[in-house]
Amino acid sequence: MSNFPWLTVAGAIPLVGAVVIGMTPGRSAPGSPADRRARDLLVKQIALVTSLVTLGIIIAMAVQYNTGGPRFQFTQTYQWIPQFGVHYAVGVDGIALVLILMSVVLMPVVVLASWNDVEGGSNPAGEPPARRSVKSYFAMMLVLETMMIGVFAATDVFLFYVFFEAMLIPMYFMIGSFGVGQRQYAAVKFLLYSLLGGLLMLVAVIALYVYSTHGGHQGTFLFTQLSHLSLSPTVQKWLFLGFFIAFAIKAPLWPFHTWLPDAATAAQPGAAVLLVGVLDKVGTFGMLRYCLDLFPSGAHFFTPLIIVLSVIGVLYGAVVAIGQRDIKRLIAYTSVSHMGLITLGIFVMTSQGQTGATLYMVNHAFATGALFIIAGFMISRRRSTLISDYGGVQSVAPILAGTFLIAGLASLALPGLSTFVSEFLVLVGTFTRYEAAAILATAGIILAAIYILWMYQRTMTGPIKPEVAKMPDLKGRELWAVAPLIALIIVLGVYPKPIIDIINPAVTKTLVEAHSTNPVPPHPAPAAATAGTTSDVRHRARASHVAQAQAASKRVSVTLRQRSSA
Amino acid sequence: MTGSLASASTIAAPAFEWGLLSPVLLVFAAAIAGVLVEAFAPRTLRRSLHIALSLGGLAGAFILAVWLGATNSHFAGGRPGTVIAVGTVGVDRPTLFIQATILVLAFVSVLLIAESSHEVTSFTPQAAAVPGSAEEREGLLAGLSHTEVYPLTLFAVGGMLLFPAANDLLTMFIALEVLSLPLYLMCGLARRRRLLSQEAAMKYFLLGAFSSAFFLFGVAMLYGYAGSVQLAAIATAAQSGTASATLLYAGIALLGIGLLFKVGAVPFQAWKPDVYQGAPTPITALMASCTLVSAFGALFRVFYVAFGQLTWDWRPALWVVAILTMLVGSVIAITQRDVKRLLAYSSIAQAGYILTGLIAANTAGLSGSMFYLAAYGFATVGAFAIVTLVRDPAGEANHLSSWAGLGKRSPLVAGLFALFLIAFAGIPLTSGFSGKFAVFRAAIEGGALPLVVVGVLSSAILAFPYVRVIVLMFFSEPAPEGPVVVKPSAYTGVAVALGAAVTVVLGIIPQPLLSLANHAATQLFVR
Amino acid sequence: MVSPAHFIALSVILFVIGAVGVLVRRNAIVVFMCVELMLNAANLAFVAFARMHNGLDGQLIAFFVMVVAAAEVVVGLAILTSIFRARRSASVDDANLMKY
Amino acid sequence: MTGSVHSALMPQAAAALTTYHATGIQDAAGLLLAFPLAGAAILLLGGKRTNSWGHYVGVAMPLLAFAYGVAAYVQMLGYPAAHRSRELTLYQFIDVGRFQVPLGLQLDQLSICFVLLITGVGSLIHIFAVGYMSHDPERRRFFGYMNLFLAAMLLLVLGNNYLALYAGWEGVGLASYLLIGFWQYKDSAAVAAKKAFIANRVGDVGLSLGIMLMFAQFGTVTFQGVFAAVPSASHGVVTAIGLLLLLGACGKSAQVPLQSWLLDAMEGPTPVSALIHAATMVTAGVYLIVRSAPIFDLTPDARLAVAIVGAVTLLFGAIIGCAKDDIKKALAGSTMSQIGYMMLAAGLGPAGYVFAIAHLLAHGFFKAGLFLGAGSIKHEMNEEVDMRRFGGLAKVMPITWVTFGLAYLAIIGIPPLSGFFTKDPIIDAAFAKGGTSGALLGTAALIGAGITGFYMTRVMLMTFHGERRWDDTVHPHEAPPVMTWPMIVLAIGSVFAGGLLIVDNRLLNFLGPVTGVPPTRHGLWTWSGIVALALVVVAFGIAYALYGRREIPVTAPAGSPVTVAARKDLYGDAINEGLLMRPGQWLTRLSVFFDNRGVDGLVNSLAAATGGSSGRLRKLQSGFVRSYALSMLVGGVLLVGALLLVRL
Repeated sequence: MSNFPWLTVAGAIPLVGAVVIGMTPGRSAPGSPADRRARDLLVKQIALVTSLVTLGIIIAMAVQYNTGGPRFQFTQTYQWIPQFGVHYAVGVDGIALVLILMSVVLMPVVVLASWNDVEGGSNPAGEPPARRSVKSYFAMMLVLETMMIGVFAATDVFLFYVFFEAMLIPMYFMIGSFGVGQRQYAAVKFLLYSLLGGLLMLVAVIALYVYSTHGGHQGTFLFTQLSHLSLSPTVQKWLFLGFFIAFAIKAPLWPFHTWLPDAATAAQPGAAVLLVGVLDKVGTFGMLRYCLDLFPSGAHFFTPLIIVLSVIGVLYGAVVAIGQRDIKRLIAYTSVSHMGLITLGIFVMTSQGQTGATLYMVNHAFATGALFIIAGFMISRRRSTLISDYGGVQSVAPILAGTFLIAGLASLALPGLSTFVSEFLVLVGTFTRYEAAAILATAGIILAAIYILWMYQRTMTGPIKPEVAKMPDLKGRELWAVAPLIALIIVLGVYPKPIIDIINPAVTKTLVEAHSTNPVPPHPAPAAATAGTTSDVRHRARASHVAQAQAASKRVSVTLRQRSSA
Repeated sequence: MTGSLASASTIAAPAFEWGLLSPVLLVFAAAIAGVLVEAFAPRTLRRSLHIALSLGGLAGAFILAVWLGATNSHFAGGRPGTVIAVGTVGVDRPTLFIQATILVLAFVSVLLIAESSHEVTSFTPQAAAVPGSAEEREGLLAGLSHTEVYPLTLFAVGGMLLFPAANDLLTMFIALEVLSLPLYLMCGLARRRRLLSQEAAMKYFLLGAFSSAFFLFGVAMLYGYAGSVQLAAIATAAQSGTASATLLYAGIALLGIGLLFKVGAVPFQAWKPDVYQGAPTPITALMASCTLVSAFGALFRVFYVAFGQLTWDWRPALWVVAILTMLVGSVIAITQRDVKRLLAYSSIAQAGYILTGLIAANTAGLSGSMFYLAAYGFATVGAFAIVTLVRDPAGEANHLSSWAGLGKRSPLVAGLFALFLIAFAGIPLTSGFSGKFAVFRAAIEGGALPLVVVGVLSSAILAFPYVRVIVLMFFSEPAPEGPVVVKPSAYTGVAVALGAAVTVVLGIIPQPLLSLANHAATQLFVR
Repeated sequence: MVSPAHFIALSVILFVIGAVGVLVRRNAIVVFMCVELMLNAANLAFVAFARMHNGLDGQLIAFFVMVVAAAEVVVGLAILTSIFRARRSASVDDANLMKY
Repeated sequence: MTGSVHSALMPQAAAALTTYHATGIQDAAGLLLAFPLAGAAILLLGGKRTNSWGHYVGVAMPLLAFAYGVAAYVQMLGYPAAHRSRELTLYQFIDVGRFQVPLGLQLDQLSICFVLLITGVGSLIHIFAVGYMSHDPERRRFFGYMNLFLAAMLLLVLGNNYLALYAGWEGVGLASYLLIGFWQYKDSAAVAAKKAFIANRVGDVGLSLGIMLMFAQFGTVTFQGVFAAVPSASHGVVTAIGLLLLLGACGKSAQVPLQSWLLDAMEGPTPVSALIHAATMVTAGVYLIVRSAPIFDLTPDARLAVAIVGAVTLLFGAIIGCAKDDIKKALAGSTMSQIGYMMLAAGLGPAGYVFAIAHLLAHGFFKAGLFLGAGSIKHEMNEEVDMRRFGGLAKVMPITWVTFGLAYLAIIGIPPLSGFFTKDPIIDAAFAKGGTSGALLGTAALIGAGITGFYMTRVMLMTFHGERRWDDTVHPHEAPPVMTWPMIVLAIGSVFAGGLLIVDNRLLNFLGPVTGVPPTRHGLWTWSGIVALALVVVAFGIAYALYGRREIPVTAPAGSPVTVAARKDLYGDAINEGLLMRPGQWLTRLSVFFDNRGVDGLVNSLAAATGGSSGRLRKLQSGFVRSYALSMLVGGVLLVGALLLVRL
């Protein structure tokens, strides 16, 4: 492994891009409208190139990642605020790596998808947003990218917190300045809600530091050192809560979710993708990385509660999604449901659940991102977000409808598409420990079919509504924005192993840190039979099993209930 | 006196360490020189002389303070400093830090006061003229200005420097009056909205006098208890615990009233919104930054030095005060419509956060609070500086509704104001976050975790009014007859730039100042 | 026999009278005088305590306080006069333009 | 019930199941998936460019797959019976802790049956569709979807673990969704497609929970591993797995109570109905049960449930079939009913597995034949499907009449056609089960056979015989050869398949190693077979009396309550609507309301409360300096009091 500061460089590039954009002549500079358009185009091109370069660097880094290597790789540690034991410390484990990959993949897509949004391209009523500065929109987007990389790469709790909170500001302006509809209300709600959670976390962050100084140690925020801190169970509970509430709001977990539909509806599609695709994941990532690792006994204490909330979220989000009339709101509520599954997967404390949850974070970003983007393209044509204003789109714009359907099917976790693998892993991981939760959550897949297919039926199929009759199909830039996501959805659905192989070792280490082990099946299959087909000939006599069955039935039957309470 | 007496018994002249007091003395000297300038210099030269004298005096004092801290033998090799002037003044590390902070903030505030643009200047030409009278109009037309402001400011700053340094309560009382009396006057000197200004002066004066009566009575009680007004003597007496405890605790409480009044803690905060609103904005900036620093300095010294052994006795009461201060300040801020009142309530809540540092009762609390005060002081001066720039025909456009759409009219000014608000809200990468982090950390170390939880809840509440201002500035359409942002002279420009730069720098690389504060606080105050 | 406690009691009574006066009187000058009364109550206490402790500090402080009070009067009257000239009223209740 | 009692009663199970690595031709079994998948990819991604030649690709791929299937079958025949189960792993799909899922294929006797059926009948239907869809501008897309279906269906039957099976399972659901809604511009088609998918999803929940339970219990989801471990599990667990699998089967195979989607699924183009909703996909439930034989062998309770579901459905579908005037819906009812027979057979355990598969294969021929015939008619009759507007078509469409008629004779079980051979063993085995349940199940199967005779005769008579009732706007004549030839091939299959499979116990011997061997049957004629045949004859008589001799009104008569109920699918939709949809809508509305007013309302009212308290608190700032002084004094007194109190 080279000593090249991959993460720092990758994180700095978008920031540099933002600065470059900031130095281009602005709207107030003299020139004709054509000059202004040319300047805007330049800004967009800079943003696109910057995000692509970042993507390239992260990919170059990822191929060097050693799945069997140490937990954190590409690490760098420098003192930042020695007074508080704060370091500029970055590094990635498998979980962080895939989330960074996800973020940087989304970014060029979002830039492409947002190409005309500042000019009002996606606004329902057609009027441009209150603020039309192409410069500031794309600059904020790039600043956000820096923070996204930073928040996942930070291995210092303080640094993480800084990115966690600072991310709010660009997103706040992206919603409030460039959004549509009730953008002010949504932006303020988003900011205050997140800030409240963040501040509670701040208390816990500081307390964690204070505890790290006990026993005469030099206090530290370095994750690797904090995770070896021995805290009393009571302390763990409180600190866990401090972190968890912040993450639950961010994720969002039921019942802290109501900011999300408002924010996602008010944001431009591209911003909504970043919001739901990446920012939400910071919450679940935080749970996995910080809540479990730093406060294992706190996590175990609250696990039942969180499982209940997650399951409620899964079903509730889905049911409420079914009842929505607005496309973007509907998609936002599906995310509430999916994020419930992710938290469920994290807190069942099985390697299947957590690997599935991590994979789900990635897949959900792509699937929901594609949904938002394609819905945005559709909205930009018909100038309405109401489902009832559409109908028969498939007949006039088959590619738009087709990609929307694929994204929708990914959202309902159809096998062959990426989300299936993650959803099934979460559910199967849940089932091994909490059957009831798994059964209820699995019922959610029916609801998922209802909300996706009903929306598809009402918008895309049926007789062509006059207003959509002239709707052009996706082309050019739009296709380039959507195609990578669709391709990823399919490829990761068919062959998820490479990414699972990155995630799984990290999850295994997290599980160890969280003092959890996978439940052992009560009646494991003989080793030869479980190993798949790779081993040699296997033989089994049916008759002998009949005898075994007789013996088994005489034993005291171990019921499901007994096991789940054990 | 006769020579024979002198020869009979030599009275040792009291040792008076002029060197260690030089920053304070320089400021007072500059103030007196200012009075002379006011008296003798020709009118055309007066203003320039005053500005040179004030800025020079403050800068010189700052350099002296830094130089003292760096070179004086009382601080060399990690020594804490010393008590000087026959035990009346303590010059120690925290004091020097606080004094230096006050001097820098006062320097920036004087930049605001010195604003030369005719449009922006904040002071009435003739304080004695009746508002709306012909006399006043004449003064305005003649382009007069009240240059007495400069010596008054210097006197106030001198008092502020002495206040946290005072090692006995009498000195502290005198310093309190020296810093307060000029401020009372300056509050009434606003150029526009003079009735408000006069009302502010009267309220501040009456309530200030009222509170100093409490302070003084508290001093009397403590004197009765300890037989001395020296902080160290009181601490010694309290440790031995022989005298009447009633006197002691009544004394602590009464003294506390006077000090808490100055920092604006609930329930002694009522003056703050009215006075901040009515006073000329540069004076508000001076009060919101320097006075707050000074008052907290004194509060820390009294509670750490004199009552340091009694932590467990005064803590519960201060817990209540801190909680009330944080919550009342932030909750009332929500419904404010005037930007200066909003900043006043915000200042009340911020005082609450710093109180948690006091309650921590440890070195981290002191250093964190000192850092917080410096960080907050710069942001607040910057914010008030911007308030002076947003104007309509009637003067400053303080009503928030007229700030709507400012982000479109003047993105730079609105952006800077948003930066200060974000710093007040404590978002990371701004100085406000570093400061909050420092005091809350100390409070948790000091066992005040619940207080910190209240603190963050209050911060979350307080974020709302800030966010609303940002929403108004950036997300709303500008009002058609809205205010304009005037182009200031270099004075205000420098002040804003300094405020913004410090806010950002302390957010990203707080360590140097933190080290300094920590270094200053390691041994607390000398006794 | 008059013990220090009596003096202290008197000073507390005077202090309370002053404080109550601040609350109940409307005329700004009278309010200010009540504050002066509170300061003088403190002075009385200082002197009494000085006797009690057999020191001179308290008496010395009383002089300081008197000087400070005088300075306060100067500033206070200046402010009150200017207000009176503008409003033709010395009632503290009339000055409530700023509230809430 | 304890396992011991029943296992003692169990017929002789398969002696051994040994799995070997696939070699030779079989080692390339991935081609079975690759061919149709490639077809789908070319057609769907290629877009309009492939319009002109796309259907050739669409037909070539199933044919290639069929050819490969035959080759693999031939290779399998070369192995001794105990060595015919072959596996290969394409790649590791999921590898998380104990959850190791290869994308593995299993070529054994059971899956090869399905492979041949799917690719064989599938190829024929594809060929038919070239003609049938020739006027549709979206024919290319149609073939894309059909190829996609084949790929998914082949994955379903080839997967060597339950997760691969599940992937195929949902994949065919998707293809079914796409194809039912192929004419999506019709609201009815779009709604039917969605309904089919959702009803299937209910079943899928069962299947996926079953898989999870297997993993939780056995730590694996491969067939091998699960079957090896299942005997050690408790009876309750095994029954739970069985019932969950049954739920899955009910959804996919349109069994009561998840039957309602199948009739609406006839909105799809007729080749779709033939392939997916008659011959292959809907039989996947039967495949699942039979494939899971080692599980069901251990749980008589779950088996009984399977049999009951099958029996109820076979009557349910048959009754519906009697009342439908839409030829496709009548045939759909018949499909439900016939799959009911298969489920019933599968529910009988080793005594019935083979017969279930035999009936399934024979049904694949004759039902596909019937549907293609119906499609041919519909094609010629301007998309008319109401049999009351048919009549007398035998003269104008002779080939269709013959092929349809042969399939008709096969389905009602006239010897020596297929249905006779494959249906009777099921009825017989049901009675042989013994006890009350056996008698009831057998009786249901017998009655079902009779009703089958009635409704199929009704279809036959109303369509091909009697007066012509179509108007002059249509000019029906025989379909082009590209459509008739597949019908002819299927008709031949309808005639001979049953006999080929049953006589000499061919299928039984072939499948025995996988499914276990039922008790030996003696001779072809059993008393139940004779009774069934008699019932069919009686039913024919009644049908002839009602529809052959009388004028058939063009508008349907009111009919008896039973008829009305049957026309309304025995109120299946009404029940769903009353029990699920309306409460669901109500719940949805309530949840949305609760979310806006409750959860969000709480957040907003918390904010409002803070704002309100701010409004009240600021009133304390009255502007009067004396009140400020009062607050200071009160605060001061409290402070003094508090500090003094602390001391006390």
